Amino acid sequence: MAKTTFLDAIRQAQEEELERDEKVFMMGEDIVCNVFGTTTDFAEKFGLERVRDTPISENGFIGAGAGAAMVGMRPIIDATISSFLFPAMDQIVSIIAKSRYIYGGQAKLPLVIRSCMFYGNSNAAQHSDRPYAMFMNVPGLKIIAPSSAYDMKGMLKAAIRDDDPVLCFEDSTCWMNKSELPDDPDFLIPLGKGDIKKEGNDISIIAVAGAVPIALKAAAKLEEEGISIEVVDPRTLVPLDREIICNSVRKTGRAITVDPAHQTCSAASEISATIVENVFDALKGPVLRVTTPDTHLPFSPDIEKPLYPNVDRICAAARQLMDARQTVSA
Amino acid sequence: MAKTTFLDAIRQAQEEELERDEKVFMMGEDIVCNVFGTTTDFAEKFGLERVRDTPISENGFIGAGAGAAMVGMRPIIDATISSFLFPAMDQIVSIIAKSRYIYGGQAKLPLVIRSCMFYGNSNAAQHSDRPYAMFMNVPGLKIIAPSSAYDMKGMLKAAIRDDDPVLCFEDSTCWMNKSELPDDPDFLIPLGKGDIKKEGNDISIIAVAGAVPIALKAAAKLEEEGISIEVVDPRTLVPLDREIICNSVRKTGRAITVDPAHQTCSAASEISATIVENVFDALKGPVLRVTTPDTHLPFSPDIEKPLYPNVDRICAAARQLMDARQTVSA
Amino acid sequence: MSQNRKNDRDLEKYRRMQRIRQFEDLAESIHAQGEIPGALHTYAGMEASGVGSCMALRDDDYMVGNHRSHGHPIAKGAKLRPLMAELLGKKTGVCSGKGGSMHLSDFSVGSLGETSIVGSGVPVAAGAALGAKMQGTGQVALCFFGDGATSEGAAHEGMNLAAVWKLPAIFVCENNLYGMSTPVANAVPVKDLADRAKAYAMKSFIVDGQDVDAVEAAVLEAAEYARSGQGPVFVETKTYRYADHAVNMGRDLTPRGGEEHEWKARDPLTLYRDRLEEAGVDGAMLDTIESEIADEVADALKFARDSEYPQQHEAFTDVFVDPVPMPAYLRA
Amino acid sequence: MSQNRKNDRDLEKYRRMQRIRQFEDLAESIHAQGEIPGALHTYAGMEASGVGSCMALRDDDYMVGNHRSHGHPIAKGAKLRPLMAELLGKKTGVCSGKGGSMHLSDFSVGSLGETSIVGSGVPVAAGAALGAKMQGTGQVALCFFGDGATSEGAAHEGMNLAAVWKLPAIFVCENNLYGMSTPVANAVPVKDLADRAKAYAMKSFIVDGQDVDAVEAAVLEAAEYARSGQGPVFVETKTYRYADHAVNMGRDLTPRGGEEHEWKARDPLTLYRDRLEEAGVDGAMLDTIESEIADEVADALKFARDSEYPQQHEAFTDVFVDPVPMPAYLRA
Ligand SMILES: Cc1ncc(C[n+]2csc(CCOP(=O)(O)OP(=O)(O)O)c2C)c(N)n1
Ligand SMILES: Cc1ncc(C[n+]2csc(CCOP(=O)(O)OP(=O)(O)O)c2C)c(N)n1
Ligand SMILES: [Mg+2]
Ligand SMILES: [Mg+2]
Repeated sequence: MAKTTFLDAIRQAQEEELERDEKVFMMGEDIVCNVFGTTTDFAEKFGLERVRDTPISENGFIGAGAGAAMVGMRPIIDATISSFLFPAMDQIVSIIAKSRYIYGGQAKLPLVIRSCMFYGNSNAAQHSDRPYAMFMNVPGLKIIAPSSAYDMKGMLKAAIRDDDPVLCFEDSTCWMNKSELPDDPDFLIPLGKGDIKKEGNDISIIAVAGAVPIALKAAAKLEEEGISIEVVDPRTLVPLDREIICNSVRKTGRAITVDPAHQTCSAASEISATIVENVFDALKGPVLRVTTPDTHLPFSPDIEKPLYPNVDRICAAARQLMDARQTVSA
Repeated sequence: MAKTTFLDAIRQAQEEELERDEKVFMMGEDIVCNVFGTTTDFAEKFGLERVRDTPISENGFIGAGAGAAMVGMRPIIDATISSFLFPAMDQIVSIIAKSRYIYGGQAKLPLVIRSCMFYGNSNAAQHSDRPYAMFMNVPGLKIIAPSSAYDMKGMLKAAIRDDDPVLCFEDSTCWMNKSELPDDPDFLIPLGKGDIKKEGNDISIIAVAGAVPIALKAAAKLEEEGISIEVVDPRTLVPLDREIICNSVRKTGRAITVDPAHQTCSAASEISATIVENVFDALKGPVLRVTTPDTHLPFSPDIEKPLYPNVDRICAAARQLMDARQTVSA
Repeated sequence: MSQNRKNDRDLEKYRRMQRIRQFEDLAESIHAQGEIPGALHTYAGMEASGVGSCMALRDDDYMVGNHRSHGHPIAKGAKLRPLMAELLGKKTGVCSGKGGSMHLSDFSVGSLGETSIVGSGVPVAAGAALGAKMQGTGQVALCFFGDGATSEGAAHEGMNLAAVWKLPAIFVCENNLYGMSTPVANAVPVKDLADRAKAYAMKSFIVDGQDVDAVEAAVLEAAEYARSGQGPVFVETKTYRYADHAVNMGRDLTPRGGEEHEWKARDPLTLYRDRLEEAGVDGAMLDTIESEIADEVADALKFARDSEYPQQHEAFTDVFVDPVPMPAYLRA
Repeated sequence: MSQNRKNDRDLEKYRRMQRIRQFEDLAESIHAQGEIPGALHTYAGMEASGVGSCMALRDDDYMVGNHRSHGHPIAKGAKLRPLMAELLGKKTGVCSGKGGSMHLSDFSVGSLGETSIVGSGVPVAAGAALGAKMQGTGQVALCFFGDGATSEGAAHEGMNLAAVWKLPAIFVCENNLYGMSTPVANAVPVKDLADRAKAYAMKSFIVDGQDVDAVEAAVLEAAEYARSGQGPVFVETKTYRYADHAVNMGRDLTPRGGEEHEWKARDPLTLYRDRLEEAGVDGAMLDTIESEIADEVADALKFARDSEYPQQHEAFTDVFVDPVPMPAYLRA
């Protein structure tokens, strides 16, 4: 079977769902021209009614997605780069996350907001955000952050069919990753289920989005050093599969959380807190975080790239955990 | 000395700084009419040039604060209720937090954005946000969340004099709390320094904003049961005084983080992650979180109020920590 | 329209305006006594704006409103019991007690939200209009918002989108001269709010918001225009709120300039009653309507009072379609 | 103005336009070779809009721009070395290598940011105008933004605020017919972007954006109006960008409709050179200017190439006034 890229998995998922259900439609800035390759020929195939270029007004068209969803449509909204979610924050938080609740269940908001995370390529601070943690603090939003083409396709299709609003964060560092994809037009990966990307016994590495492939590389390297790593990919951040994480740490007794986002109040922090709260007795050492430090992302390439989690940093953390003395300075 | 409320401490801090420095000015919706009592007679005293009612356009006037600050002014922006920061998210994150950095230090943004946190009084989900954790995930924003009138005054004055942007979150449950305040017009509490609100030996309770007074009540009750509690108030959330937190836990060996905000990716989670990462060896049990569960805030009073941290929940967590068996189910 | 049908329709307008006024008067008084928690923004004085607008709509047309949320659903035909129960935070409330005074949205009459973040309803209404257009239902979506809301970016973006896409939307700007304490002239640089529509080359009307017939006529024309695919319409209703921004706050935040007397002299209910009587409607019939409404409102309050409060676990439903787990400490 | 001073000024306009064009041509070519990281949005074709606007300003007037950030600071008089060094990510760059192509903001010429979030500069400019007004300096703040940006809420809110407060601001909307791939007619419901100003009762001008004198005259009048306290002004410059939205992307995203030839036939540099020569300026003098600029640009590139890259610890300065700590793993 041919392998498909993460980017093409997005395209396929959308195309199949647009074909399956006429209530599904897409809108976003410059989607007709297919900037990143996730809407190839969509305008031709589905027409400009269902593939809509919007004015540059994220709060407006993302909010319009809510209204359309409330009257029976199933919008897929392409917000381009996740930094552009900030202008739309109010509609996402106050309307999309809360409408079903404040109206006591009268509203249903089946919509997907896609955005990619650009970082590591000199996009500078205003285009290098990975803001999923901010949305994790808001109830009412499902959040997915797949790391492989396989997960991407199955989860995006599930998200489009889900009756709740789903934010889909697409890590651009995964765009070219390839998987074999099943042919089944109903290939779905249920939201809320994590995945063990690699089994192991000594340390659980819980990695998020673009950190997963890096964690897998680190695991291979550590394996050579005789350290057996289990790599857990939550895949969905809300609802978070705390059970798969806790079960893994119960087994290994050691945990590292890896997240390409800024450290403070990150998904990595949440996972660490979950572990220490729930499986403390199993812990043989601290839960370490490998994240991006709390500085902005500079343009200049040589000082940008080292800021993100990488194989060396993960390996260093793993070795530290396997050592006898296990404290880190504050 | 007469005691002053938290609300009046805000007023005093602003009034003194408006008097001291003519570059300081205020803007916000309906501040002239002094809705909550933090701007009493300001329009008369300082004139409508320096006390400006704005159109209802948070992104616009908060962004204008950035522009005014860049040209030498020192705005205090009253955003009323913290839920109204969402429409202004883009100016706060993309402009205010990042401008100094992306321009390589050419810009300086001395401004304060105040907002109060309304919750616990049937304000319903769209007016019950406590979103500081979202902003903690964004580098470039200092964040304060004082819990007493004393801290409020000293920290707000320090924030107004600070050359970086500061978000000031004012917990409405603290509004009527009173302290004796020093007369000194230069009474300042440095940002970034936590405070031990009560010393103790068995458990460190690290509490945020409105959770501090509740933690102190719980501590008093637990003391009667023979459990000695140390209450740590970080006061500033960015930069977070990780040292005072870790030192306290090094001493007590047990920790509870208490935060009135939603649990996932909360300040409480960050503090827990910090503890387990840095002082694991000292820990005698899990780090427990007492927070608001990840649901929206309902209007109906009887089902809203129990959602917030309270004395009973803190006491239960403390007793659990002092027990022999210390695991919690996931 | 036959005289009979016109009569029925006119009486219905009067009935709905009365329903709003009496509902608001009662709500204000029980709020003062602490029976309604939270803030209460009443619609008294603005009845003609809401009722005129909604009477011009089809039953299945959509409507989005704002924090001043009681009048809109009543104008659109909502039953009072679930609305009053909502104000009291009861399980039988239209939002199951989760929304309260700022969110009296009744989806059964086509309401898609009364949202308390100023300006935030506008994109939602544009989206509902888009959904109607794509599904070819012929419905329109009407959005109520205030003068103050026009300064919000959300309002701008929503109206711009509707104009670019020629969506069947009607934007009813209820200009009641103030946003909270702020006179419209201090917050808005244009004389007429309808001037905002020029930024979108959008058709607009300015209408006497105290005159329910005038509002109805304007919105009827707007609805026809929008429904026929020509694009959205902006309707400014010049009106006035009688009470403070929110009631029972201890002091009136609104710095009235003496204009309140003029406006009260043109009370929409009185104006309309006079017009009906002049047109030959029997005053006794109108009295009957008023007392029927009084009964309805009293019945709604009784229903609300007799209803149960929601249970703790209900705080965990409707976050998503499936309930989220309730923590153990609340199960006790 | 004496003929000499007018001459100097005219030559300076030509010089700045040449500086932009040659800077952009060079930047595009070294970007193609991979010497500039990230995306590059060039200003070629739009020189008259930037230069005409900035030449109408005082040196100490403020300016805010957008992602298409190279032309604005050059138009305002910035030196080329720090700009080119910034494109290469060097420590000597105007933003110390932290901003890059979308942020060539030179505060020494009054620039207060070139921000890459569409529309986000408008509130900042309003705020700078407010600061100038409150400090009584007589400065104005000019904001450049595109046709596409006018759909953003931020632009609406910033302009509304400036209008309500009568701030000394000039909003220059550079209408280059497209926002990325989207023709203006698909994104904006008005024919002229200047119609947006009507929502704020704001004075507005529409000007030929290829004619540097016309732009200068309009902005001069706008600046005088704004400076005198009468309020902000909206200036639409009708112009055109030659290259794709961002250069060297492998394919042109912009679905040109054949209009590019017409626009290139009215190239702002050629138009102006012709006008100067017609007015008697010696062609040889203009040639000299062009070759001086070529040297300047080459010198800037040499400077940039010879400069050092920032060091890792510099990624941790300028988050706040005081540096934030650099983690141990980066210290190696
Ligand atoms: C985004 C936002 N900002 C501020 C508020 C606080 N607020 C509630 S109503 C109101 C005034 C609204 O004025 P207008 O739109 O004219 O409606 P009116 O109350 O006059 O009917 C304000 C400022 C809010 N709810 N949301
Ligand atoms: C908030 C936001 N949305 C989208 C983008 C992506 N984007 C960058 S430039 C651009 C087009 C801008 O068009 P216009 O304002 O006309 O300026 P031009 O590029 O034509 O000079 C878009 C959509 C962005 N940077 N910021
Ligand atoms: Mg109003
Ligand atoms: Mg453009």
